[in-house]
Amino acid sequence: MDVILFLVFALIAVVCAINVVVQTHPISSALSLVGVMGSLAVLYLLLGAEFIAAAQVIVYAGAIMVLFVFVIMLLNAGAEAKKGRSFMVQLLGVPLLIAFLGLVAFFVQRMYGDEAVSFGMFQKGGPKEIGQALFTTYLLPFEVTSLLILVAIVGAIVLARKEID
Amino acid sequence: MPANFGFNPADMTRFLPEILLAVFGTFLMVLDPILQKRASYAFGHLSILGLLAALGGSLAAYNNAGPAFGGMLVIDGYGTFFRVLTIAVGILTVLPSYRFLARQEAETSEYHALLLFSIAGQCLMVVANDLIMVFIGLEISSISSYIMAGYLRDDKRNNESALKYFLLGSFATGFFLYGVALIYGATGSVNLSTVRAHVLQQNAEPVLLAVAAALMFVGLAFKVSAAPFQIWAPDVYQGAPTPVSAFLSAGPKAAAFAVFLRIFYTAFEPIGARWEPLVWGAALLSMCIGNFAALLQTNVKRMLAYSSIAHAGYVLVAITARSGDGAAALMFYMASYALMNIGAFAAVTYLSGKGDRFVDVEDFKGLAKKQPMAAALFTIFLLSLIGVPLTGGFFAKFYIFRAALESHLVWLTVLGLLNSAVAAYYYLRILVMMYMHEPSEASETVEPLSTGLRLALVLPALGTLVLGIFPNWVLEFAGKSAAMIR
Amino acid sequence: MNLLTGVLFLPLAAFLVALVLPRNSGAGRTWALLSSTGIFAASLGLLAYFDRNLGGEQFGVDVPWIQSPDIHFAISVNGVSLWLILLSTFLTPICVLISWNYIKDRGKEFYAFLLLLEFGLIGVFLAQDLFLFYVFWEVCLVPMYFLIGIWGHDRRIYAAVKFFLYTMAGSVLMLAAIIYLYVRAHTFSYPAIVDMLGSGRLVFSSQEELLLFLAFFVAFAIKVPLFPLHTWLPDAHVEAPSAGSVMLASVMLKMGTYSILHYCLPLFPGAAHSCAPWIAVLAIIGIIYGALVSMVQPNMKKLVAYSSVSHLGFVVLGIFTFEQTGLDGAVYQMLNHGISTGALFVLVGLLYERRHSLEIKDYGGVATAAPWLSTVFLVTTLASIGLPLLNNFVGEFLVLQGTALANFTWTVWAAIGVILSACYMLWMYQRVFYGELGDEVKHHVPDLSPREWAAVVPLIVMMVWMGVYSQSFLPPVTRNTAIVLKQTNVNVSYRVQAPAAKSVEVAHAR
Amino acid sequence: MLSAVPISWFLTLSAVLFALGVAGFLFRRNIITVFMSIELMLNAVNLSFVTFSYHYKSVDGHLFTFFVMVVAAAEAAVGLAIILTVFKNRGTLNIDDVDSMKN
Amino acid sequence: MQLWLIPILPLAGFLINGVLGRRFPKSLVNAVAIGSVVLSFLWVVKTLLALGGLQEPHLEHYFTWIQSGDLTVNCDFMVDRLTAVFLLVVTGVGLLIHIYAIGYMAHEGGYYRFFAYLNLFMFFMLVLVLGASYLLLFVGWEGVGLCSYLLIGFYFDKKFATNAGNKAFIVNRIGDFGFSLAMFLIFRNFQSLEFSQVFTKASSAQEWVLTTIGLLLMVGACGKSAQIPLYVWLPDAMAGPTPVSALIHAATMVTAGVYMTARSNVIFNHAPGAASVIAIIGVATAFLAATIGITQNDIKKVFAYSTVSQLGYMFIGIGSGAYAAGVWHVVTHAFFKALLFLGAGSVIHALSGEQDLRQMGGLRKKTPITFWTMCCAWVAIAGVPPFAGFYSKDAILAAAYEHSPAIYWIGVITAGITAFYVSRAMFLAFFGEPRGHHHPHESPPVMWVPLAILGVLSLAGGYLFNIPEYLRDIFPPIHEADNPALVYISVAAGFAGIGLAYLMYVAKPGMADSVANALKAPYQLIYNKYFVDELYDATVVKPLVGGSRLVLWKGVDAGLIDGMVNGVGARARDVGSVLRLLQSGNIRSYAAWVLFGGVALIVMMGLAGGIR
Repeated sequence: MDVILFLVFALIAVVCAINVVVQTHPISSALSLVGVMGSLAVLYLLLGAEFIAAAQVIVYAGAIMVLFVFVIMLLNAGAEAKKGRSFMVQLLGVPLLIAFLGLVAFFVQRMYGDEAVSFGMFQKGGPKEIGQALFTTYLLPFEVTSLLILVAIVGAIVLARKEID
Repeated sequence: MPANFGFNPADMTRFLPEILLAVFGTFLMVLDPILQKRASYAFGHLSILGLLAALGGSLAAYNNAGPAFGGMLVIDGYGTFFRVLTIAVGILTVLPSYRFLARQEAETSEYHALLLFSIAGQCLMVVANDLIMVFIGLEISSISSYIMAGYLRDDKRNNESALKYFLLGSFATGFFLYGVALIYGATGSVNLSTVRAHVLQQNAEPVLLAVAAALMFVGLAFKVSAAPFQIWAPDVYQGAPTPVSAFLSAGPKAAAFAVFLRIFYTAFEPIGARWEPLVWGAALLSMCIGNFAALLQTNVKRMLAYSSIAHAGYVLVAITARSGDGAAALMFYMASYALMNIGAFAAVTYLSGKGDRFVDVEDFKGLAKKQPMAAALFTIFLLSLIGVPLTGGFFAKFYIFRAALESHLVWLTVLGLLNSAVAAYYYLRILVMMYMHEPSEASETVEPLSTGLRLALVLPALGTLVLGIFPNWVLEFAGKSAAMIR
Repeated sequence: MNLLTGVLFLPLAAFLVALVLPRNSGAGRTWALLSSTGIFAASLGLLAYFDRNLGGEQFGVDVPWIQSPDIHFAISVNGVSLWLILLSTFLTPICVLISWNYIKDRGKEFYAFLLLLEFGLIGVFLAQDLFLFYVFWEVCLVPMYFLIGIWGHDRRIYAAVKFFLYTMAGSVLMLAAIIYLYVRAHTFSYPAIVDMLGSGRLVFSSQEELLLFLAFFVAFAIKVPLFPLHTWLPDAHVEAPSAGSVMLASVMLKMGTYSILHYCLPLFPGAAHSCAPWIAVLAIIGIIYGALVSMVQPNMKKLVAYSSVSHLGFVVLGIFTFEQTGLDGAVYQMLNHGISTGALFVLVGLLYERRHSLEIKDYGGVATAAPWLSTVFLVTTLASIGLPLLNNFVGEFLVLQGTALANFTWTVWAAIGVILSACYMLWMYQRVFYGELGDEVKHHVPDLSPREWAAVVPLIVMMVWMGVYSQSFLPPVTRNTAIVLKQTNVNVSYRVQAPAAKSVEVAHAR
Repeated sequence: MLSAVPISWFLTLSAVLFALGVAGFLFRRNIITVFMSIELMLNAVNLSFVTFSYHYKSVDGHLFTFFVMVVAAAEAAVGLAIILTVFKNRGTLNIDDVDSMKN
Repeated sequence: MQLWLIPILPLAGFLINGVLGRRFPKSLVNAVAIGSVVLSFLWVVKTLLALGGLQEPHLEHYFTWIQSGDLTVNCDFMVDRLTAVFLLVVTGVGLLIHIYAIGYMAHEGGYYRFFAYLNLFMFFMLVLVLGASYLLLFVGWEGVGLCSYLLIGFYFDKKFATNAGNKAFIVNRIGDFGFSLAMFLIFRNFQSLEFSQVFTKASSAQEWVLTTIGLLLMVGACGKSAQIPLYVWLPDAMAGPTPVSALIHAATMVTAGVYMTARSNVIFNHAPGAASVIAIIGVATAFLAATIGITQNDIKKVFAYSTVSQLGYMFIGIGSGAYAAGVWHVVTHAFFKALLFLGAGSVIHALSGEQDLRQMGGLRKKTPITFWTMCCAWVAIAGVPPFAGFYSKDAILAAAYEHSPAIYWIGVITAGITAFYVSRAMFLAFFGEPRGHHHPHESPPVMWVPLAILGVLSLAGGYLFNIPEYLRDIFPPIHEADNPALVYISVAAGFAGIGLAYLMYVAKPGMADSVANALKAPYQLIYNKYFVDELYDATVVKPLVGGSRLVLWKGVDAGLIDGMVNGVGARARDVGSVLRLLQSGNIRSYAAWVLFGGVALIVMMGLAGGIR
């Protein structure tokens, strides 16, 4: 059961991710990305991360991706033009990526070859545990993220507002 | 551990500089609608006030040194050194910005606020003892920097600079984060002390750790613009507003190096034999790429960007040394480098004029005739960048190569020193232009030094000379603090 | 704080004062003349209080400067450096005098740089701490770079940059070697290191010693300049203003030879001995080659520059004879070259000031138009070609005699240089001063003015004095070179007895 | 038939997604898509965090994921603003056109 | 005895005239210049009288000149009988020539300069003969070379004069090269340069060392005393004013080589090989120079080659071990050759500068005093007994016969040629009809009085001054066959030369040309001085200058060495230009680099040290 769930959503995630990469129109990419995020949320649940799964859907798929789509619409971005120019990138990129992937997968495989995940084995990923950690151990980063967000707000204003005069 | 967590007043003292910076930054923006445009210099004054306060704060924090927030932060000499350094960089960035912003008729409050936030992020990074804290600090610093690089939003080069910086920076951050994840996977913690303990006890998977180190190396090397991840720096420095380029080349870089060293000297120290050859190679590559590519540059900002790549290479030599002396050398180097580089950029700011028109090497022609004071100060920075004795740049190089030789890095030392001879060429070109040619349009039309710019040139020049003649003051502190990192 | 510190820091103080003088007034040159004369007087005091009967270092000052690494402000003066310091302080006022009217643009800066250069030069000769030595070594570079680059002739920038980079390239290797020495010896103190080497507390493997020696030697050889590292010199000389050429030829080149004597020999005796044949051959090639190339130069300054290559070849040759006579001769030759080549550059500068050309073909018949100038030039020429009773003769004689004691074949070859020096100098003299008087020369070349006399006479006096009564100068030199030789040879015998040194450090260099 | 999913599968999936993110950065020309590729990379890392959290039976990894989300949000805001200014100035979203500074 | 006064007086004269002379009236210049030499001469006389028999050398120490290691060079003056002879010749003949110059130079520019140089020359020459060590001798040696250079190039606006000056100096330098090497070897082997010590140690030294030293000394002597192969400068040196030719290039300086070799007799005595080489060089020079003398038309050139030839005689003497004879010839030669030159000067003066024999003729009546005084020299040089030349030449030839009959015979032939070319010059100048367009006039007394004195000395000098006897202690007489036939043969050769000249130039004036035409090739060869100058020019000077310019300077220095230096710079820039291509400006390619770096790092980190 877990295996099937995993396989199904992993497959969705991968297919959507590939779609992100191969689609030439940004809106298709954006929607595929939402798909990736959704399926990831399912996998999070599988790993017992209830809060994160929710946040994934709400913050990521909900807020951030909406922002993307909004900007795509705003800029009226069309399909990208086919221009060469990056032969080198492809030449270099594909083998490198394969190498990267192979390496990481190889190492991961060797490290965690035998441990298995089964649904419900880990149940401390609920809002309560998260909240407790946030306000004790992770109080500082949590507070500091406010600064981060403030910076983001200021930045967005600075860059995107119209001239007053 | 979480259960007995309580509010600890000492923690607040230790966190004081960041608080002050954030408060002043916010305050600036609150004041913006009240003060209106006519008082644009007031924001500069305020931000200097804030920086000075933060400077006091970091000293106060150092008086009360120790871990804070359950080991998230460690206030030690090392961290304080870099806190003070980044704050000083901030002050030296504000000074030339007065004139720069006025010239561009740009908004000042947000600029200064972003600067303060960015410095707050850097201060956080350098005292962080937890990778997640490092990550957040890094992001605060970086995101503010992205914005500042593109601050003049109607300027095409600013846009391009910001975009490149942002996209590539986020890209590299992705790698860094992946590294953090792998470390978490390998050790179950991202606290540097804990990680180190795990690694020392051989609990962690060495290969996974090595891959994690490699990935974090990517992220950090990117931030310090070390080869082969230096590639963004020339474009970004060239395109960003000149004071921002100055800031980027000093502040975030110093903070990133601080983190780099802290991570690799604490958490990854036990696997030093593995990463040392990599840093060795990166150091050499950075020096060579930076110096050789700079030989042909005509844009001063771009040239200084390449030079900053080369200097990153020298600093990596210090990391390669893997010794307390190496750490002290790095601290000293960053201090003198920050001073001389930011001074050099201030000189460029001075000459560049509205819209950064005059940033070509040729534009410096005859500056010494028209503005001997500015030229002389710029000369000090250039000589220091070359590494002529009695300047900070010389001692910095000297300490680094001494540390390297003590760790038997003979070839790296020889190649590094030869590189510094190559570097002399392009710095000399500017000197040639300033002193040995008739004035260009830029030097003919340049306005006299304003107070802010004057301070922005004189203070780092004094600092450079002091570091060159009495390096003891800084070096002793660096030596003591460096010995405590592990 | 003693007299020596005073002599060292007076030029720096004068430099700082010069910086704040008003621009575009005569204040700069007046101040430079006054202060440099004062400094010369102070250095004469040094001479007066120098105990000629004692060998070794005197007036030692040792103040800790930086704690870690342990760097000291350690200076002292010995029988060799004493004269070199006097040479620098002696020539600086002369340089001011010959620049008096010649430097019109940015005069204040010019004189300031001249004083800064003096400071650096004195420091190089005084430093007893390797780090301090390196500091001064590099400090000299900067003012000279500006002197050439700003006030030089047409290709001044090329020459200045070449000068800077060439020297820099050599000195970074020396820096590496200095740091390496520190890592091994844990001190920068030169006497301490020599002492450790002598007592066997510090032993280098022969490979190590060779590399260190070469690192030092290449830096010095570039400065000397030893063939084939000499090509910066003609460019720098030709393009530099007269005062720059004078300081460059007379004192700066001596930095190299003095350092070879003072550092390369006592610190790395074994390597010095094993390299000596190669270096001697290079020196001899330099002697002959410099002379031959000098002979065919169409430009007076270039001619004198190549002649310096030839002359300095004698100095290097003398040092690597490891004979008292050779070393003394080398030191004496350093001083001689300082005086006579300095004078040549002064005089060529005077000609240039008049006729605005350095090309030999633009002259001819000057002897008719300016008999005194010609006479003074002739005396200098004769000094330069080593005529007895003038200074160079004593030096050349001692060097060649020392060489003859070491290896007679070298002497035969080196002595050819003496023949050739007559060829190029007299040929130039003939073409410039003799022959029909052309209109250009007639109208533009007046005889010496009182100010110029004041610059030239001391030089002539020194040429004769040093040639006739060398005992005024040689005894302190001899005492010092004897010590150097002792250090060099003692170490060698030690090295022979010592068990084969462990091949350390370099082996695991990465 | 496996009864439980090996943890390495999750990690491998994370690596695959990360690689695809990198690929998107390399091969896409639209700046917005490139930016989305970065988001994909961050998501992949998040998966790793959560997986490791499961492995260690600790909540820490979740917190990291949480912070990464915040950072991603902040980056998105700023990044899109930057993209906006670029578009305003250049009228293009093609990443290859943004190369006025080089060499 | 204050020997130092002897050279110092002329030096003072030089300094006074040199520094202030330009403002002095001529009379004051004369007073200073002549006065200093007179005083010096008187001081020499007084000293010698005071020193008496001079059985032992008299040495005076003044100060240590150079001291370094084992090497000590003192400034010591020494007088022995050899020195005494030279002192008298130098100051005596020098004085006469100084006086003569008052008249000769009366109308020349640079009057004070001329006398200053002459005084300086006197100083150095006296140092040369007084010096008690090789190095001090070398000081004088180089110094007289300098004065020679200055005086040859006295007319410095004339290119040929300055060329000749340079040539003299440089050729001398080549000789000095040998001399200095000899000194270095002497010190290397004997640890001293003092004559007394060197000669003490030399007698016990190895022969090959002494031979080497001797040969090197001879190289020096060849330069200074104009012997093959370095004689080429002396004929050119005639570009200087005639008194200079007389004083420096005939009477004194050029005999310095003889002095030096005679002084080093101990060395040559123990190095017979070197001595033989000297004799051979001497005889070859004597013969070749004499043949060239036959064909020259410039009266001073004739005498110049004559000087070279006579110097060759002196070296025959030295090489044959007859040092005293050599020195004797120095003395007599000083008299008659100085006289010949001064006489020639008088002729030239009379003809307002004309030096070509073909433009002279018939001067016997116009300038009788000059003619008769020159006749004294004529008979002296031709070896007519009992005049000065006869004694010394005879002594040399006798010694040469002992050494090697071949040298004797060549010497005799040379004696004949000598008589011939001097007679030729005399006949051409003083006999026959005037050929030029000049209005000759006799010289003033200030010129002819010295001529007269020298004339007397030329006639009686050989008889009056029996040098070998005087120098007996220093140069023990060598065994020589008392063979009167040898004397007759050489005297006969002299008369034959005179006779032949009379035949060709007085009796049958056309004969000379027809002989020359008949022997065209050899005549041309000799007339052009065997093309030695051209040979040197083509084999040494041109290749050296051309090679230095094209190969060393343009090729090696500018091309190779500097090319490499600049090449390093250019390559660095090339590297830079390649590296900056990495910076394409394209974000995606930047990302590719980051990825590349990342993968490379992972590979290296992960795989370094192996996968455990």
